[in-house]
Amino acid sequence: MENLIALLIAAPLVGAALLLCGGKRLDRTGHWIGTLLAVASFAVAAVLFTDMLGRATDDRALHQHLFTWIPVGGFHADIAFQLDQLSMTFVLLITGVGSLIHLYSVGYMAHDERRRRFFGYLNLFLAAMLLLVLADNYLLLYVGWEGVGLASYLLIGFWQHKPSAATAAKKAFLVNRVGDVGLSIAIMLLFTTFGTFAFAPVLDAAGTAGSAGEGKVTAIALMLLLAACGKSAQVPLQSWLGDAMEGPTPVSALIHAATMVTAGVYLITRSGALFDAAPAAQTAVVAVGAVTLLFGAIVGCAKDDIKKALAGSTMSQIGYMIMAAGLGPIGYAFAIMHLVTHGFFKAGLFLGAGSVMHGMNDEVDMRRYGGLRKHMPVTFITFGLGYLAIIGFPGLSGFFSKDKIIEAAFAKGGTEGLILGGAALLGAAITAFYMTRVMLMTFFGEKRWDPDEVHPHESPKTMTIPMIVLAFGSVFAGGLFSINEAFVHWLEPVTSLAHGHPPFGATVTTAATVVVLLIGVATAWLMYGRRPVPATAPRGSVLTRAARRDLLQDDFNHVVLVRGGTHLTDTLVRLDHTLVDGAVTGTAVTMGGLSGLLRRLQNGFVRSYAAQMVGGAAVLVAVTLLMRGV
Amino acid sequence: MADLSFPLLTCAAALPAVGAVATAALPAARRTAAKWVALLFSVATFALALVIAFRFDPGAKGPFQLTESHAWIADFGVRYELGVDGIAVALIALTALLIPFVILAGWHDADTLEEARPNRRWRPTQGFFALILAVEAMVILSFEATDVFLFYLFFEAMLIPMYFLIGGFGDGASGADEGEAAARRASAAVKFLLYNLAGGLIMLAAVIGLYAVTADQLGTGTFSLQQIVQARASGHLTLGTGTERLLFLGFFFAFAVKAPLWPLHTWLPGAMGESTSPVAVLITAVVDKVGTFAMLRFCLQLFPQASSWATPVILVLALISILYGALLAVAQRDIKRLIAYASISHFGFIILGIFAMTSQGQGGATLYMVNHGISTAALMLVAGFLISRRGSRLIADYGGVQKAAPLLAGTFLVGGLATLSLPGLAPFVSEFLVLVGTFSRYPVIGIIATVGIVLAALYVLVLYQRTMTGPPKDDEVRALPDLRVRELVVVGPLIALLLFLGVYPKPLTDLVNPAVDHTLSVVDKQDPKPEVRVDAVPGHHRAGHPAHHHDAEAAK
Amino acid sequence: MNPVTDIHTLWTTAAEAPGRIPAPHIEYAQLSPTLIVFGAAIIGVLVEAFLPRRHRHTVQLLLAVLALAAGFAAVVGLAAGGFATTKAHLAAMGALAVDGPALFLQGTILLVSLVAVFTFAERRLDPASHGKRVDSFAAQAAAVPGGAAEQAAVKAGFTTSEVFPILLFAVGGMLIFPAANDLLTLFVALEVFSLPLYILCALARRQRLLSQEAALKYFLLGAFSSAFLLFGIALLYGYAGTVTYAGIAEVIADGTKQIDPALAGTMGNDALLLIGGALVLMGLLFKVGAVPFHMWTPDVYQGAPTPVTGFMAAATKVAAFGALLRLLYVVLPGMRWDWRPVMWGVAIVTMLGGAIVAITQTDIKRLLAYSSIAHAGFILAGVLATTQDGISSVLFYLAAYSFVTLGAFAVVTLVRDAGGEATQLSKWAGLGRRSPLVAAVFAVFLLAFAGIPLTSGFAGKFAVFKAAAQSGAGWLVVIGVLSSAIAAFFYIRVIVLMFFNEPKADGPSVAVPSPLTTTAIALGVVVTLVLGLAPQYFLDLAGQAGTFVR
Amino acid sequence: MNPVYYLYLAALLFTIGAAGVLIRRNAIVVFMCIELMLNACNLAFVTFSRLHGNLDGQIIAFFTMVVAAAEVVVGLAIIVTIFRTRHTASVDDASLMKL
Repeated sequence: MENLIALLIAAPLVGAALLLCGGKRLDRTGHWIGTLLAVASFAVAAVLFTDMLGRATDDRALHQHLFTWIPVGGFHADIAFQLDQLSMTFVLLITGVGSLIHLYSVGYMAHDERRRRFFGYLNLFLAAMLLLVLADNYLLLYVGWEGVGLASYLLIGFWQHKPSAATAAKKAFLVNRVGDVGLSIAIMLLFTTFGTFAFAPVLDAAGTAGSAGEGKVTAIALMLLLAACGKSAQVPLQSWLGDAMEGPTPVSALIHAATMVTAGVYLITRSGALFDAAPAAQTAVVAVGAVTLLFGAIVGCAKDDIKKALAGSTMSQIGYMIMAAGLGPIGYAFAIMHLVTHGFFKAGLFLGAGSVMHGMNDEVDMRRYGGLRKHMPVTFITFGLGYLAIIGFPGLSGFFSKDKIIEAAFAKGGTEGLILGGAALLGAAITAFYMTRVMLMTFFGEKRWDPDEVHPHESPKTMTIPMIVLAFGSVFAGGLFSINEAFVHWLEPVTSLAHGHPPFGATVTTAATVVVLLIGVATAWLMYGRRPVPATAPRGSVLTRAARRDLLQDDFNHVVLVRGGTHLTDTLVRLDHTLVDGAVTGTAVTMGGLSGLLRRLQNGFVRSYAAQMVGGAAVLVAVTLLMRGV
Repeated sequence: MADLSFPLLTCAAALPAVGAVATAALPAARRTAAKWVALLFSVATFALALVIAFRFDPGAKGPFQLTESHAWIADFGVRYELGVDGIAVALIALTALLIPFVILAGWHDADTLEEARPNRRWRPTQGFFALILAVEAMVILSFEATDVFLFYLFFEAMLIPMYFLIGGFGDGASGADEGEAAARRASAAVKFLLYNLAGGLIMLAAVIGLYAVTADQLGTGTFSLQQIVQARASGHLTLGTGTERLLFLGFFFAFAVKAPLWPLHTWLPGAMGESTSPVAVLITAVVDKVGTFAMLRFCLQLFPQASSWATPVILVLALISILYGALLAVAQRDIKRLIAYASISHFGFIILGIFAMTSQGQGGATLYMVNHGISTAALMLVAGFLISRRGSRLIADYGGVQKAAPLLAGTFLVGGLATLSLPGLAPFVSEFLVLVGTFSRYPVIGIIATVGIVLAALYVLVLYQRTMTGPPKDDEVRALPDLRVRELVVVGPLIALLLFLGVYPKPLTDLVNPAVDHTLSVVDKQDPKPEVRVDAVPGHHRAGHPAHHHDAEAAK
Repeated sequence: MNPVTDIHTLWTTAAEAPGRIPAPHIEYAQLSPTLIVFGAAIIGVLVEAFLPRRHRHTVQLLLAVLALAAGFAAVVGLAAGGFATTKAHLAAMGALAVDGPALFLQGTILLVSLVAVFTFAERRLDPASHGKRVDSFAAQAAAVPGGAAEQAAVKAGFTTSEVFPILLFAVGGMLIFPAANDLLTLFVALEVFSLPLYILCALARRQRLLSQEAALKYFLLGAFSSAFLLFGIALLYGYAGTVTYAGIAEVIADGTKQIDPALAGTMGNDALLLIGGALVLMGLLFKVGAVPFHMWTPDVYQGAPTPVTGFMAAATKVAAFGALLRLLYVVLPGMRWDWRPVMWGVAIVTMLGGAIVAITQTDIKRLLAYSSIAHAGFILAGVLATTQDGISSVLFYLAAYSFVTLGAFAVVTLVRDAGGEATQLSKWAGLGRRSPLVAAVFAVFLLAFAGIPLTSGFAGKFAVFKAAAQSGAGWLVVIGVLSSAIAAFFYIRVIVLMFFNEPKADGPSVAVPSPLTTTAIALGVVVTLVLGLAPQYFLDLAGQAGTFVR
Repeated sequence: MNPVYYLYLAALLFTIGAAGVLIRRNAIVVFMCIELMLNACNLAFVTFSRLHGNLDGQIIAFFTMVVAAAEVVVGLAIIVTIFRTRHTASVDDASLMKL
């Protein structure tokens, strides 16, 4: 059975190879091949899943060793896969949502002459992402890690003729690279500390590392956190996600909402043992999570670009997950659960946004929307369900997962618990606010678009079907998972489980959640539902303006990194020319000058030659005598 | 210990030499014939290199195999001694592999001068390819030589053909008129030659010093690497600390110039920028490797103590090279100069790995030599194709090429990704090994070096964005033709190789590991041990035995 | 019996009552090389006197070639006869040494001169004037340049075929010079080969003003230096009471020699020795062209007819260094610690000075002159080794160097424009494009000068530096390699000029030489490559020839 | 009379000769100065020969004279040619080749 694991990755990889090297002859069929292989991968996943369910809880992990990759001295890396419950969850999410979005793209990219390549990239992404979650050691995970980075680079910049897209892609890759530095340093530390970087032995030893290892373990954990920040767009490395929306919407849905950006959560959960052994690192994790969930939410409120608004929300939701993961065993399971549900409804929301844009000639400014519910009912309904899910409307997926996280946060106990819980609640309120804002500005109110130019219409089946499926997921997933904690127990062998007890009972927190949610919705309705939305954005408060600019993060980057860097390199170039090279050319010049000087002695006059000879003879004699001291 | 079997190594070097003569002998009119002859010989050499690689047995005893040994200049204590270890085999294979592609890529580079000069005796085409083959012969010999003097001969002699290649043939893309371009080329060539000659002559002093020492202590002067190493091991030969350090510096200086190591690097950008891109590949992918190779084979093995004495300084210099090269690459306006500075940064990594004195470091460094050869070749050759189309090296003259020539852009991107050592491509393996190897002994340096990978991403992506993406710069760019068949034949295999070695580098590592272990044993260094005992030895839980309970326990 | 005392008896008895005069005992067979050459020279003079003009050139050429070849054969014969090693001894009553170094150097000189004769006889390069082939020597040296007499001479197709006997005389002197075993012979030999050279310098067909000026300078300075040499000899004689090397060495060895009390009061005898030694050294360093006694070299090399320059540059250096070696190793070993520091200094300034000044030269012949100075410095490094290795390395270097030099100057004669040879470097631009072969050959010579591996230049350089290093002169070696790095710069400059610069429209053309010059050049290339690739045989030769007879 | 005085004289003559070479312009005079130096050497030889009580020095003196004579022949030939060409015998005028 374990031999099927490789197949999971192989299918989309083959697809990528075919589509990218296939050439023009695949232009007509390419997208179907890509979709087919994605679905095939999902089928394999399903088979493996059923098999896994068939086995005893403690015997569910599978392991497949393909071949030895890099053996040098004590350094030994394998190409080997490990499929346990955690990986399985991800595999299902990735292949499932992935397949849906492939299907959606068939319609969405119908009119793009480079569609074949698009699907090639999508398949490439699937392969890399699966490698990431299936790897049995950190180095192989790193390969997938950078692989998804590459795929996202290619897909963000898919419309390369748009300079903005190319820039966004570059930015995404670079920021991710910063995170990758963290990952690679972490791997080096693992190697020097444990002599290996395969999950099993490392996580084994992590607990027993003892006081000697603790400092090291903390360092490792922090480096892993850095990596997670890069990939999952957490403060301070979040700046790329907003720009990443330059990519086609299916990409935003798949990579920048459902799967890739959650890799950081996976990494932390997977390395749970390390984090548990390094409390300091855990604190850092929760801090990052809390800050980001607020940061993202605030940004989300200010954006008029529907995709950027959703991007902000993604950031914030992942903040929740990271925070949960930082809480340790009481949070891992819920982090993953929120990750899955978020995968459903956020993907759904993005696809909905895409569908809207599809009908509005790729208009993204929500101030140009309004009253679209009549024109695209399916989109409206699916989007609406996703909306209810994300704000955590009781009974829908988001409610179950988010509520648990808030509980866990409070359960952390002490002031820390209060702060985290408070942040989580506040976040929930803001989420409700900005999502309602999006909803109202898009589907309600009077139309703010010119009927002569744009003719809003419902999208083709290939697009609506995935939306509907995802909508189902957003509605029921959470509920299903929570039936006597099925999901939590499913993950227990991997993440283990510790029940946290909030200072004031679970019901209280739930109630609080619902209340803040209503507050959020109400404010939004007061601001955008009652009065008409101005077609051009008002200047807004300082906070709003700052939020529109991602809270000035980019301005900071520009001033400090970009300009500073340019200055640095320019000076270096000058130095290289004047100083380093100058030193050499300098000697050459000096030689020339010296030569010119000495040449003067050769003045052509015999008598001066003779004089010099006499002088030479004198010196000769003198020195000889001196040597003897006569 | 000369085995009287067929002299493979000599033939491997003789073949291209003969090819060079044959090519040069062809009359001016038979230009195309010359090209084919050259190609033929280079391919044959590659075949021979493969034979060597297969005849070579990594597990065998003794540092060198396929050895040949004949008396040559007794008065100088020089013997014609050839032999290869894993490292040499790998690099010979690399050289022999790249030359055919270099020739193919430079198929038309030497034609242009023809029209300018209706002169029966002036045969630039023949000259161009003959010189390339001559370089190949000398490089291969210097990889094979186990006699210091013999090595030195070819180490120096290869400068001359290189010099003519750099100074004699331009890509006509400097934006200046031919006269001025020629002047620039000439000065670049002179700079190249003088730098390396100066380095070589310093080394000559050291070589002579080595002879004096051996002659003084062993009775008869010798240059045989093995003999000296054994003599030192057995205590028959003992260098005074001062002497050893001076000699080491003499050797290292030459190799550092060749490599090139900051601050001796300034000849490289000029040489690579002004010469045609195949020649640039020849410089950075083949010839410069001799420098780093020699550090491994001669500096470390002849002067172990001095090497460890100098290590800190060298590591810092290497570190500077890494960051400095990368930063300057970012600021370049000229595609080829950018790649040149990138190479400087990479050579920093190689030297870092060599002097980290760990099996990962040196193994990685060796792999790095090979992988960097392939990746730079891919990137530089594609860049050359691009430049030859537009007739300009300036980044600013491009933009949106991707729209006109997607294949070219794609291959260029792959080459770039290899240069920034993306996992899955060959360079990643070597770079990571170098970093780990360095980190395990010098953590701080390792961490700083890691920053280099971000800078690498920066200059590669900036280059790609400015040249390939965005709206097409102008009609000329819009009209750029995509890669031709010949060009695809050049790039395709290289990329395939990058992928293969990225996923399955084991053949290479198996080849290299024993040699590295031998070097380390000569230098008398062991890898540092991990602090925390892990009962589970890496890779022991292979073949699908369940790993879940590890995780379960770990999570408790 | 000891030859030294032999001489004494011969000369001192002369003061006594007239008795029978014992005839000096001379081993003619062992002196045959020299005798053959001198004999041929004298015959040559007679030929000039009695043979009709039209035959002279051919006859002289044949005569010279035969003589030199025969001389070489004789040398080989002697060497084969073991005179280089076992039977090495002093001939002609201690005046001349017949030993390894002597024979090796004589052989080299003879071969070099043989090749030089070819270039002397070259008559294809200059355009025929009045339908008569002309060589590079003046029609009538005595005639005023541009005067009526010269016109007439040219019209009549006069040629200075005297050059051949003159050359032979010079060669004879050079053969004696390194073999001379007492200071008197040394001095006489010096003059015997210098005077003909002075004349040869003045015989250029083109640019006679320069040629004559060169002759004048060479002559005046040469005479000046030989005066110093002679004074040095006088002082040494005063110190030792004899001029034979062996005698002086003996005296130096046991320094407690009782000298005339009359002298003892006035000056310490060592002062005589030291000053005398220094002056003699100076005389030889002048011939070698070592800084600071090198001033004549550039001017003379530039002014003299190029074939003569080649001959001088090659043969004179060989002879002079031979003499220098013998002097330092046979006479002055006892006072090594006195002359070594001085020679160190001389070697260093010579290496550096030659290399540095050459950088800014604009005339190819002057460039080669300075390069020859730099090389003199390198050879001195070998001389300083004061070991047998030192001797053999110097011998090898001389052999290698002389052929490269000859070849190089021979190539220079080929590159011509309206005004004769185009020695202006700027005119050589783009030569590689015009005639790749010639340029390539010249490049080979330049690379050999620069000491690039696989050329004879490298082998030689390595040999001398190795010897120096082994004798503990490490720093000299370092300076040596540094200055050869500097030197490399200007050799490469010429290569750049030839290959990478666009040819000038009015650039020079390369004349197609007769087989004579071609042979010379070809020989130069062959020797350069053979000594570069497989030097072992010749190193052995030099090694066997590495011991002086005392 | 102390024979050493002859040596002093010889040295003096030699110096005068050398100085003359450096000072005088006329080639002929310069040349004569060189002859003077040679003769100084001769004087030294003869003196030493006397001091050592053997004849070598005297014999050498004869050789020197012969050599000097030969030098005169060659030297004068050259000088005269130059004089006829340039109508001057100043050694300073013969300075076309320099640097």
